[in-house]
Amino acid sequence: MKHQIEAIVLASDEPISLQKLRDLLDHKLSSADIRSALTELQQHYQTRGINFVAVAGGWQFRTAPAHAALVQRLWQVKAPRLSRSALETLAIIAYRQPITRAEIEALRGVSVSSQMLATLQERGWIKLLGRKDVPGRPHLYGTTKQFLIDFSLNELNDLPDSSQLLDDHETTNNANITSTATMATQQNLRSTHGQQ
Amino acid sequence: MKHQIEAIVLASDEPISLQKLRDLLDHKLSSADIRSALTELQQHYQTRGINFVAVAGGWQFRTAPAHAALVQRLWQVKAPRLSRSALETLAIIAYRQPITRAEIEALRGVSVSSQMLATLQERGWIKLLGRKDVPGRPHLYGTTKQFLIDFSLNELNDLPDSSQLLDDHETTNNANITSTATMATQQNLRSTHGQQ
Amino acid sequence: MNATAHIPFKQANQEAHALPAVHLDQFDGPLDILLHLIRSQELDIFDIPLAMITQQYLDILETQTDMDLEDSYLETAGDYLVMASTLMQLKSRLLLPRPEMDEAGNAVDPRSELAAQLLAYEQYRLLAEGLNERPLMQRDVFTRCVFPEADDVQRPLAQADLDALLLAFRQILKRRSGEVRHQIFTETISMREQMSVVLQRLRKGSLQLDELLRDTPGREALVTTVLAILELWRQQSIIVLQGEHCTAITLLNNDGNT
Repeated sequence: MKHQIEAIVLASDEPISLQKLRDLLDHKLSSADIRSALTELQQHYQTRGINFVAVAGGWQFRTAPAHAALVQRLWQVKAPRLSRSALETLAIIAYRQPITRAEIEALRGVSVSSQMLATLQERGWIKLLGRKDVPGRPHLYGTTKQFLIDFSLNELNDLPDSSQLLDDHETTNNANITSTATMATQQNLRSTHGQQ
Repeated sequence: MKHQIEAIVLASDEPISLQKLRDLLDHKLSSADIRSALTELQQHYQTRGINFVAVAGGWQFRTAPAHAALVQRLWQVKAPRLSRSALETLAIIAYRQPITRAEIEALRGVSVSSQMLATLQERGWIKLLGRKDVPGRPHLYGTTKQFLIDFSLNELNDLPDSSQLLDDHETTNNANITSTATMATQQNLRSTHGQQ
Repeated sequence: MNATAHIPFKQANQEAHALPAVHLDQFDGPLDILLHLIRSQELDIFDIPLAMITQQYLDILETQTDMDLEDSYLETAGDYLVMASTLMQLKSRLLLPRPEMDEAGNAVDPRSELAAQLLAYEQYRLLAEGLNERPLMQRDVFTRCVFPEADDVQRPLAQADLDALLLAFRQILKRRSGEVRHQIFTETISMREQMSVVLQRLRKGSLQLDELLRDTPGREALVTTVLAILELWRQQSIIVLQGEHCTAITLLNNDGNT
């Protein structure tokens, strides 16, 4: 079971709680069993380069504090990439704003953690735009100016056309039309925009 | 040093190469030292829930394949299924790159849809390497680093050796031509890879 | 239904094997069928009994014609027919009174090319299976996907990657419309047609983009419609208005009155 926990904790995109572990693992396992496995893991990794630690109501692998400088150096050379789930969430917000969390979840087909939204907010890429006028008055999310700056976009309309779904070689015979059309669009968009 | 490596490998988004490790660690360490530490780590994690594996010319922590079902449950996703035709196309590209669509079709005996190539491209497994210098200047396809990462390959040469298999069956009068062609292919593979 | 029950065996010395009925969509192309026929009857690939194989191959194709044809078959029907004619051509070449010679004056078996092609194909089929058995990311193995923080490490800022963002969005769209996508692909919707549909609908007055796209089924139709709108816009047949960022987009006929 210790090994199962290791695998789950590594793959998870947020700290994983005892409750979640119980749900995923065999239900016959008692909380006490799981808890003692967690303690064992914590001890095992205590002396290693990666630690198995309890944070924010769950468990996570983290680099050992002793190697902080080293990790910092790695990240200076290459900034970390966004996780896939963060990218998906950000993409939905960018293309479909203003949008509520429930709507994001419906599109992604999986739940979106508060931590993920907080991370994107902390990163300065998304913000609250207000509340939607439906029961429960959920928050509406949208992207920020910082998002445009960091992704080198002049305006939201510069986001790559999601209808580029038709892949370049799929439409050889349409290619000319498409590219002219796209150019026309961008010009039109700009001029429409300039008039505001 | 083993622990420093653990920390770096966990922190890195991508498999991290021996060279990168050397750059980050103390420069006085010899490659041989690092290599033996890597081997030790690989052995240490072999029997655990997370493995320390060599992929795409670097090192990475991954969940052990034995726990795949469990992690899928965590992510609430069904395992992606690859169609046989997609796999065949991918295998042909992997072994015969750089290769044109017409050449793939000749080997498979069936037309290869643009949609299929687009899907493989979207998954990040294949890419355009340029154009072949023949009439029509068709696109040349090859596999990517992502392909190595996703299929747990350290390098293209880790693919089961096909040239041997082919030579066994091929008729004697073709043998010379075939082996020259295969050698050329493998050289191409290597050089293509070096450029990545 | 047994596809092979009525095969006329032209070569009396060929032992008849009862082949289990097969359906075309179990196969991945004509080479796949031929290999199946050869391997399941334990025939020598360098000495293929062409008359028998050709007949069996045609029988398999024939069993499909009455059925509700699969889309995938229609797309590749040509490939299957090409193979049928290749087989028949080989058969006739074998019947020539004088064997074909190469430059060195050796007899050439017209079937050797086919045999080589089949072997190469079989090889790749095996390699594809081998590939499928490898630990595949997101199926068999997973890596971490959050930054592993440590107490003393300042959280690094993630890098912005526009391509990755677009790819992520495409994948979501694909995930959502994956089911519809397949059906739509068989009938290619022409952009011209879609352009007149759009104009037709705008004749009754302005429409919002969402309204226009709402009842467009499937990804292909959606994309075609969007392309049609762009083309109409480029030709200045319609006017496209957007009040503010991210608000509704309105489409109007550009007939001079509006």
